[in-house]
Amino acid sequence: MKTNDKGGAPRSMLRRKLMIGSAALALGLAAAGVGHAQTPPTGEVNTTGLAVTDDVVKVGILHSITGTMAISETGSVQAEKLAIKQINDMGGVLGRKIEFIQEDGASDWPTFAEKAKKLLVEDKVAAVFGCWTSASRKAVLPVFEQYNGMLYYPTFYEGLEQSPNVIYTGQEATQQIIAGLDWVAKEKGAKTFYLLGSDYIWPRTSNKIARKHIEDHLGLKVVGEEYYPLGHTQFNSVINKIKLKKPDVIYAIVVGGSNVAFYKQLKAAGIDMTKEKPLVMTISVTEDEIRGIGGENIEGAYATMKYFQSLDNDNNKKFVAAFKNMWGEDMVIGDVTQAAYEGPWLWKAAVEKAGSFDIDKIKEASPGIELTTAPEGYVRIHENHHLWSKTRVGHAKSDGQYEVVYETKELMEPDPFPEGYQ
Amino acid sequence: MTPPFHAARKTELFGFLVLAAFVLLVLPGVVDPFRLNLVGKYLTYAFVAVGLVLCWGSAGILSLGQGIFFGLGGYCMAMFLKLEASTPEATKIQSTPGIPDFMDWNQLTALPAFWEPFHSLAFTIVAIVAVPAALAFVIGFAMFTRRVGGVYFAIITQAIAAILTILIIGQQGYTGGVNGITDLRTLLGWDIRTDSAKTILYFVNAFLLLGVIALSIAVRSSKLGRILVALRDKEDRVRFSGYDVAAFKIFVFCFAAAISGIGGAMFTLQVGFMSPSFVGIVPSIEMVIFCAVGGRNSLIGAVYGTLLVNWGKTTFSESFPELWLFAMGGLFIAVVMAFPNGLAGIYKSYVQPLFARIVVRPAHRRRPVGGGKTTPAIAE
Amino acid sequence: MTNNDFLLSVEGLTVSFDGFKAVDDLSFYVDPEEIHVIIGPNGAGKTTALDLICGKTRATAGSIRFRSRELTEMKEHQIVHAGVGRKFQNPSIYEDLTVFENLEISYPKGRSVFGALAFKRDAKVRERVAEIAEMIFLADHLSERAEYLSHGQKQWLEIGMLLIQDPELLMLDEPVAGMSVSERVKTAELLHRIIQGRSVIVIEHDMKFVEDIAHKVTVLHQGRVLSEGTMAHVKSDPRVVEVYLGH
Amino acid sequence: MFADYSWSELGSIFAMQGFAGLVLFSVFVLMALGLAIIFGQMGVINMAHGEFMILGAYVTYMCSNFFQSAAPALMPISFFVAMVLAFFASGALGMLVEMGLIRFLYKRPLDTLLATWGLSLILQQAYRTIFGAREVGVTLPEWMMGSLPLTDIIEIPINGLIVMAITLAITVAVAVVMFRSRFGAKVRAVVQNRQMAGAVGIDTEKVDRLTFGLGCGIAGVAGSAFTMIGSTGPSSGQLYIVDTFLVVVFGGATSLIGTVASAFTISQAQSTLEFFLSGSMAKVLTLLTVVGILMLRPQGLFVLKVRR
Repeated sequence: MKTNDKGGAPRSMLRRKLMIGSAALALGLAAAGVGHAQTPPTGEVNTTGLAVTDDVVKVGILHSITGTMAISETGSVQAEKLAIKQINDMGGVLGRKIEFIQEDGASDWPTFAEKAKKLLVEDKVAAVFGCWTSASRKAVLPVFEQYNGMLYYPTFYEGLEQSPNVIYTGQEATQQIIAGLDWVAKEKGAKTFYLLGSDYIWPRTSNKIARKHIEDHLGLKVVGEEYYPLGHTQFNSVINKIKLKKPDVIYAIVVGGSNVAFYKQLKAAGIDMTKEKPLVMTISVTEDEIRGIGGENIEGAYATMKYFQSLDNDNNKKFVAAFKNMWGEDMVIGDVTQAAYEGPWLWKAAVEKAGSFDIDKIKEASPGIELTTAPEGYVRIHENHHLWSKTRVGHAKSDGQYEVVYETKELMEPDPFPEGYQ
Repeated sequence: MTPPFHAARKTELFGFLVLAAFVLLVLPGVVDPFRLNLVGKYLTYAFVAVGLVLCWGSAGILSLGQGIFFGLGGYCMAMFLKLEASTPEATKIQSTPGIPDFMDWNQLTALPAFWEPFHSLAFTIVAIVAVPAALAFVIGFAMFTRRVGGVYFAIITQAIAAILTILIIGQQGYTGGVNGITDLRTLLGWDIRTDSAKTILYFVNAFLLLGVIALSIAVRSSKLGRILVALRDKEDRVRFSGYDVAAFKIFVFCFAAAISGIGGAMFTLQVGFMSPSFVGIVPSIEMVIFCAVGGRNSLIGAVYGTLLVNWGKTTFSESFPELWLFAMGGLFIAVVMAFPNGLAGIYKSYVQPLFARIVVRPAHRRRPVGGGKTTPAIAE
Repeated sequence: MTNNDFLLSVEGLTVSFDGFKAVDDLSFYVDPEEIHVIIGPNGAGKTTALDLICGKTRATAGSIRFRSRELTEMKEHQIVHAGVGRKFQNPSIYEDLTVFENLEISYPKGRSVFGALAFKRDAKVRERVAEIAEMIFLADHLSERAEYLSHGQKQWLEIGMLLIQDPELLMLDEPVAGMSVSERVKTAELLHRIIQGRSVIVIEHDMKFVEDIAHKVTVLHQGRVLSEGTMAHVKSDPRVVEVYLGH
Repeated sequence: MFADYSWSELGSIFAMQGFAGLVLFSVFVLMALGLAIIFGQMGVINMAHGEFMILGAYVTYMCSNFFQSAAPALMPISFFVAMVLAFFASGALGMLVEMGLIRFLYKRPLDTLLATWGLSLILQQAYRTIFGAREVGVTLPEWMMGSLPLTDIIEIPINGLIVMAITLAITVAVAVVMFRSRFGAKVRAVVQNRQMAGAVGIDTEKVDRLTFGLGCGIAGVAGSAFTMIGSTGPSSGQLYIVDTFLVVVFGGATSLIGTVASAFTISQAQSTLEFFLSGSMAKVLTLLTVVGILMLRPQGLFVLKVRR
């Protein structure tokens, strides 16, 4: 790789530098119109020594293949590989096929940092699609900023962050939460809420936003708020407390293995979610998680996210079919998987808009990029590198799918540092 | 009447010099800066492995919670660095500027009292060693004076590691929670993220490690070292020779904890963050395997063991991530079943004799006379 | 006669394990410079009695006074410092260390943690080790690893490890077990030499050996004293004959 | 916090809470029993205990899939078939492990810790390779997932009742096997004096193997039972391991009664605290108390005084 980026550089360096400005401009126009019609020379689209040759561009995929997080991250890896394959089938990016280098974060944050650095420093990848937990993103963030890499991060998360080196393709907390709460208050007449979560930053921040919105904006009441350690498997006591408080809504942000325990025990304790007394609303259970929980155990719960597999539009139908075709008929697709799928496409669009693989140009080109072919419909990158997207409410059915019962009319604006919610 | 300890000491000294040359000259010479930084990270684990050689190899005390001490040392360093990074200017978008970002996210409005002293580097440096040692003292005092040892001690330390992890994760307003303390930038204004800084830190780390090993060699070749070995073999005999056995065990446990703390602090400096994933059960046991692969009785071997396993982990997981766990699991079993003395054992039984035959041909060769009876003492 | 005239006075000593009284209201006294042999059938409580004296087992009731100090309240290492040495039934030596190091560890200096760190192997230590090694017939084996010694040599080494501490009371649990005839003779000789200036409690089954060395014999049976006195006296006691010697 | 409620409501809640505590107690006993048998009788700590549990869970998963497709009519009893199979599967794997690994290490108990840890890594990855990285959803007979409504508020979870029943059955069975059967007598003989037991004609190796198999088999049953309340994934075993060790250590590790008593103490403390405090704080407080007591009494709560 190291030889490639220097290929043909020495003599024509000056001339190339002079040409770059105009070439980029021209290419940008071309890219918007005809896409991959032409293959610009490597020296022009790659001035910073990335792993780009005349026919190949290398990118990184960085997720946990092993360890506890492999459960969640597998879907993202599959989606990213699908997107890369589809892009390659269409002719690649600026005429170059995408090759990916996959690294295992092993559910261990320092390993994520180590592998991120390896991808950027040794492999000189043009972009990295990866990370899942906030902790892994926090661990790699300084690496991406120091070595100037591009990270496409797929998970819905707590916000409170905005890095020029990251495109957040999942929703930040306010996007995900507020519309759902408005809906449940208006449509279901909910008055009291019980907030519950696994004990770490995302559920806590999300519940903080939820509480502010419930109390300050909706004028309703939070009757309880609790956190359980990650991996906790015994929820009978909290279920008793919930029964005592009789909230209208249980707002649950439980994750991982705890999820399965929570919903199984909730059902066994006689809380029939289909009766909606209380109603269960979650932002942490995608179709992926339901496979572990069992559709019959969560039937009747509501989830607020930007994507459900059952979304009825052509983009999504194609995507679901392609995904199953590649990975198997029994695959299910959750919100994060779809967001991960958007990563390579958004990067491709940015590269083509910038007419270059250079990180700085991609950073600059990214805001405003639209994806009309996204399975969730339409997304656009905001100035703050998050996505404008719609928020939907899904109603869990016993077959493990959500039925979409509501979607916001407008795209929700991403607001990672929400005023009044801190 | 010179006891054969001299010969053993000579081998140890030789091994030490080779190791010093390896980490100070060879590695920086042949490895690119990126990989050197990785090696630097691995070498911080070697502090723990060296501590385990003293504890486990010498004294027979197996702690499955050494990650606690590594983590505590690392957190002390991280707290200092985080405070330095959290100037009011750098954090002015927070509702309470001047405190670390994660505190602000958790609605803390003032710096907790136990963070205050970590504004001072001097205090931090003392704490890096003292905090792990103090906790080790409490644990050791409770366990050893009541004669808890063996497997039981191992699982109690493990339970403590698990509890501490839950505590740190649960108290995220004070500790940074599961994310840990991240985004550390400078040490007294010196940017620790640059390549040159990383190279300097590598050498600081290497010198500290060599210093710790030298100190450990001194400890082991003192009478205390022999008492530890004696105590591993026949604890009662030592006790009834007039020694307060618990005090010796507490000492070596605290010593191992203190050097693990140094390793943790160096980790934080080189990697730029500290997270509770180091305090838990898994890393603690992995560190035992570094030590076991190197040879549980060999201080020098511990370093090679650490490097080998981590190098294996990195390369293996780059090409076959799925297979890595099989390899790691197999390594645990192999080291226990087939090579209980690890690399050092292999070196001693295969390489050293070969070496001796080729190089030290003349006088020194000692052939046992009269059967196996006078086999010279093997260096421990 | 007050208790203080004895080197060791054991009174009303009792220990029970889950209700089973291994030693039951045991009393006996050891004079200065006395070789006191305890005999009795298996399970009589002999080894337990030694365990109690050296602090390995804690008494349920009773007192053990050694030169007017109460041993039942002291820790094991303090009892050793007070001048009580104990050899175990199975030779208990450090197999991974050399004979020299075995003796050196027992040398009564550098017994605290930091004392041990600062301990220097000076000429005095070497001399003393050599002296003891000579006494226990191991002068030629100093640099050998202890695990390669014969069983009898291991027994001697352990005795040597006690002698180097120069205790006032030495307790030996079956010192000649597993020894050849010639080794037994040498050991008896060794015991006679080392009782100069100290008392010895010996547990032994070998009656020939007991007759050779004993000043006073205590016979234990089911945790209690059955008979006490000179060997001749004990031998003629009908109860002793019945439970122990008679078969 | 109780001012707004009527007496009957409070009574109901306390009854429910008492039941929750009992369920937690049963879960703890079930988790710890296998480990305690192996440790108490053989001095071996089996770090792969969680993975043996998950093997039981996967067996249940496969069994329920099989019944669903092959014999839907028999679905209501599938779970009990699965549980028996889980016992034998985990037990058989346990005996294999004993034969290939553990028996070489009886004199080195610390090394068994490391070897079984290695085994747990291998098993985890094996599950991942065979069943995929994602959690699997175990379909249980419909009747097991409901609840019995006693009053408006009191609803007794059926899976809780089943867990309690299984725990009771297993505990009684273990007690009978250990203290009433010939096999139990042999096990105890081997524990007390291995050489003597061998000399009087007990095949000590076989006893070891069966004991280890029994402990692992119980782990398998536990795993099978936990499909009712928890998740089944390659690393789910790790979720239980900390609690399991704490229960065993706190109980004094050598006596089965100690294990049961310790499970009771910890579960009641945790369940009560969880009710009055936030879940995370409750867990931390429970754990701190346990560690605090272990500091004062590191040998555990219940140890017999014996001559060592």
